[in-house]
Amino acid sequence: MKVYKSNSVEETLEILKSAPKSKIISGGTDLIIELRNHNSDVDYLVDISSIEELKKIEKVNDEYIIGSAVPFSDILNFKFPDNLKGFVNALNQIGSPQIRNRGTIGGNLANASTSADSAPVLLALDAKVGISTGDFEKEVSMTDFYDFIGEGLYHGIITYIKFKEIPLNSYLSFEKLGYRKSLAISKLSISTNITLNENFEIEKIFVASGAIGKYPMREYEVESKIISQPLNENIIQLSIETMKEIISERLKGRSSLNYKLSAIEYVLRSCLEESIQYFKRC
Amino acid sequence: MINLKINVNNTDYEIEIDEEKRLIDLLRDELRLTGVKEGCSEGECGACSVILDGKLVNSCLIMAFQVNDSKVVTIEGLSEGDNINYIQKAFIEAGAVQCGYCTPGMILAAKAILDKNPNPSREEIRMGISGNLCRCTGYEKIVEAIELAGGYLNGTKTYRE
Amino acid sequence: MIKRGKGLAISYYGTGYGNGYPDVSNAIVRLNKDGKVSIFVGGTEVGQGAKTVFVQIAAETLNINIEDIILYSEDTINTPDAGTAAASRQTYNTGNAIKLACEKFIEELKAKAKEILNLDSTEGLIVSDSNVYLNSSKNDKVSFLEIASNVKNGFFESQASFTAHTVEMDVETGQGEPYWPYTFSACEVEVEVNTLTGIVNIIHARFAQDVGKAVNPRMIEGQIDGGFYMGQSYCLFEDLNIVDGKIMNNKYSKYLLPTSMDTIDIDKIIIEDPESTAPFGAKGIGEPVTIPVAPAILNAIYDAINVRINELPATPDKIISALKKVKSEDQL
Amino acid sequence: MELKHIGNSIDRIDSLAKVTGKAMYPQDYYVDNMLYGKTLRSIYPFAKINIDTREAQNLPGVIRIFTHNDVPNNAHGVLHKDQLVFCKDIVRRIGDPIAFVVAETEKICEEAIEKIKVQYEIMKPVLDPIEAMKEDSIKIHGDSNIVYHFKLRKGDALRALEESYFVATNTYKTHSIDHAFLQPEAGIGYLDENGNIAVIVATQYPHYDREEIAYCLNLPIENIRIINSNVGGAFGGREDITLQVHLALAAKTLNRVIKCVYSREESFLAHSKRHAMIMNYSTGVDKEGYLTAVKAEIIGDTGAYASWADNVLRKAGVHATGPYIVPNVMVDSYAVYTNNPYAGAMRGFGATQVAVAYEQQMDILARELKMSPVEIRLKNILKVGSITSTGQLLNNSVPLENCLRSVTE
Repeated sequence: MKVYKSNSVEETLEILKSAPKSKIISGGTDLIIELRNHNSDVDYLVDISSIEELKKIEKVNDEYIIGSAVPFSDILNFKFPDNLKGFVNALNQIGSPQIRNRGTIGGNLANASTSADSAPVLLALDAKVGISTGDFEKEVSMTDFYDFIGEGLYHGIITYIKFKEIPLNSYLSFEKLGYRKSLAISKLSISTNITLNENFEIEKIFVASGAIGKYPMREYEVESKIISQPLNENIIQLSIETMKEIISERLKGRSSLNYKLSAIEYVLRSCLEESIQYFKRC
Repeated sequence: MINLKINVNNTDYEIEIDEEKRLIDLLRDELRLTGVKEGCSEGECGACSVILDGKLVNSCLIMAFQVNDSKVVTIEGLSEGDNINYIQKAFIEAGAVQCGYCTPGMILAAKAILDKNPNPSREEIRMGISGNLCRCTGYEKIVEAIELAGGYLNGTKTYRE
Repeated sequence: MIKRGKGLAISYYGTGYGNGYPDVSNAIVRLNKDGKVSIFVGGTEVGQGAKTVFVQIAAETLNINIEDIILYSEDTINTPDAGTAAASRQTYNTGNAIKLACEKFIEELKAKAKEILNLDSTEGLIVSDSNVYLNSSKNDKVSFLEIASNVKNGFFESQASFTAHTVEMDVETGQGEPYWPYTFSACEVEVEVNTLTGIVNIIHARFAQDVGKAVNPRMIEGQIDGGFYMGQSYCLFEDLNIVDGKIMNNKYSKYLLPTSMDTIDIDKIIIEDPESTAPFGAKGIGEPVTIPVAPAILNAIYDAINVRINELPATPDKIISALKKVKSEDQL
Repeated sequence: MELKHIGNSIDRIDSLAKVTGKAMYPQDYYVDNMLYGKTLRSIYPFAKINIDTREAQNLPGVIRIFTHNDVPNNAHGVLHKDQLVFCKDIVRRIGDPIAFVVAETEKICEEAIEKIKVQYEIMKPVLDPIEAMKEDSIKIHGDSNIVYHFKLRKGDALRALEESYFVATNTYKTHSIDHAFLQPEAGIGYLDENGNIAVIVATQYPHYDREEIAYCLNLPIENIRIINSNVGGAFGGREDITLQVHLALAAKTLNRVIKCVYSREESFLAHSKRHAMIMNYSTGVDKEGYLTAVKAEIIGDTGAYASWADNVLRKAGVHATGPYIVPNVMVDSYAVYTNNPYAGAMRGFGATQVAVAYEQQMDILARELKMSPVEIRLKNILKVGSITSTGQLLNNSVPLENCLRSVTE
């Protein structure tokens, strides 16, 4: 196996193109396990963890731009406003302190795991993912991201993730269910991003889920059912019923179905109630 | 084979190492710093924890070539001979050690907590060591030890004679 | 959604292999050239604190400082067989063997002191702080160091063996005296059960452990903490998931052990009631501290949600399906 | 008597070495030019095997591949010598050792293991202990799968149950778990300065390991030396032989230093487990809440090998009635072979499993009688002068009531 510590995106892309069995490594918290289990056929490892342009986190105007190689703990050191608490919560629940110190937001997305903790919040924030290959540079919406990369990201790298700040009448929440309070793989997660109008009706809504499908995804059906409605107990119930129907369909025949049908009620309710709490405070 | 430069416990090394080796292999097999323990090889148990450029990491989940030009602290770097540091002292005094296999990683996790905050709450301590598994102690005495070490650090506690 | 419940369990545990199986520990005590004392014993330190307990028992019996004892317990080349570090038997069995060896050693020291001090009897000699004194006159004394320098050939040492008293039970009725001593425990926990996610949080726990006599209270607390942890983990977390003879959860990422955020501080109560056959009354507690934890949690879960979990582990998904089952039975 | 050292929370005498990282566990020993060893294990729970090591043996860097042919007495086990150092023609569980490759590096060991050809003729495994107990079941060892049957009889339990005010009848099942000690098995084998075989290992019982090695290699025990390094947790999982004989055999044959370190996954395969148990309980009580009888049938799945099965199921049987005075008792406990991972000692040794049953039974009885859990226990607990279910008089330290009151008051 060859290894190389890359200094720039261009250099990285060149290697990826010339070495078909090459693979990107940054935090390594997933890849090294894969290598050890011989699940990955790799003959060239390219380390992007020292590429400066991928390690920046900044706010430009109303947009947060996070380099793909920024470890979670560095993102968590950045100050986010109160109404983005869901983003902070999601990142805080990834793996363990050690994993958060190494694992990167780009890596979390690139391996396309349905349990990736950062994905639901990024979906709910309608984030954009910057992707570079030798041939093109493209900004892909999170909602299209998984279709775009298919089974994996070949010959290209994620360079940044960006999302807009949300107005004060909006709130992002996140709830994850794991069997442990640390080192927990998500069994089920939900993120909601709700904007209320002055009549306390839902003006804008994003609902995203993790671990109830092949990839993390937007839950459009729930969104369409509750948009323009007042955020109250009835709507919480309606959301839960709708999510249950979705899960019944999506996980049909799976042994985990019954459990997730029950747990979704708690997870989704927690997100919505936390949002209500925020709006009450405002 | 590749060459890399690394500073471990304040000593500079230039090492030739196999591309496939991880940081833990470098520390144990090459430098014989066997206080770095391997328990699971997948970043779950934290026994291999070291401090890399100021951050607590699992040395089993980092490739050796990635740490070129880096600074690493292992458990061996905390004491000189029997002259142990305040965290190690607190671990002994609080009875936080049983089989001892998680201990080096735990002490480094404690250092990472206390380097940031000399006055952590028990919750913050539990959070800070939540990437380190211990099969013997149930963690309580470890939490107590780190609290005690915090006391030594911020001056609210003095060393036992 | 969140239901609270309390659960209690008590238990007992018979120490040792039992049933008349030879349960033997051996120990050797030797005087070193420098006046310090070496203990040779093949009992294993697995983390439970055996080495420290051995040294404390020896120091107490010999009435000398901890620092003046050197323990050898690692190499079969120089240690006598002290049985396995299991069945909670090291403190009791090996502790007794060390105590017996030390008592013999004291007699040997006195005999040697009598010789050196030209006394006509060992009566009135006491051993304290690495010296042998004549009780009536503190000037008539000889130090361990001096005794050591008087040893011409071979070692100045004593050896003892302890065999626990157990009797083979009747094959047809099981009547008999299979173990000795018995150790008692009690545990009460309070839990919160989330009826939607099935997650059980222990919010309060009290554990009382009979120890006979506490050799090292802080180490006993450590054992209680660890025993509780293992019981909690057995009950709520660990699952090998064996399918067709294959362990599916064969790594830490799948075989879940509780983290520091899944455990709580435990109220620990050490109950002393010295056992007369034990070294200074001390019983072994390594295993007893695990036993009542799982049933206490299960009883608390029932108290919270009125559902009996008859099959371990009580993982969240099991609790949810048990709740569902009860619900559908209620509707019938 | 005034005590000077007993009762003092002195610092552990091994803690200085442990907090500085100086405490050596077997994997921490490194010797120049040492060889590495790795075990080839069965991937099927029950199969006839045929093994061909020729191609692997020719791999550059492979020093020697050990199989059953190399072991003078190919049998070990703490109670029954039913385990093999290397399986010969049959494997009885996933993880059974088949060969031990010694090579210059760990990587070469792995490559060699890939190249050893094992032909498996797969047989239908016996996985359910209740099935295994049946007369017509396939037998895993000898002519019965029941390794051990313990009987406890006191009074007339059947009649007493019939006459009881209330009887709780329930089945409890506990699962098999792993000790999951943090330090995976590892060891070093070499010949010491006197030519004796030395094995550095983390074990619960060095003198037993010495005896087993001596027996398997047909050598006097004086020629075997076990150096018990620091032990990274055990909990019962280091009572059986794992790599000790492999290392001793390799050291003796090759006169080299051989190191072997198990991965976490191999550790799960290599050592014993806690016995899974099926416990059928009937517990009777009178109107006042005094226990009248306990009838229990306890089936322990010991997997492919017995290890401590007899003692575990005996301890389960003896403790089956809990710390209570029970006038009528009928307990049958069985240890049963299956093709599951083998079970042996684990913290509590059978007494842990039965508490799951008898203490839930007590709560069920209390609720039926509308008594508090404390009240029903206080009525029945063992005290000084009590007689246990095996007829043993408790005449010494029995502070159970004190324990119970301490946690509830």
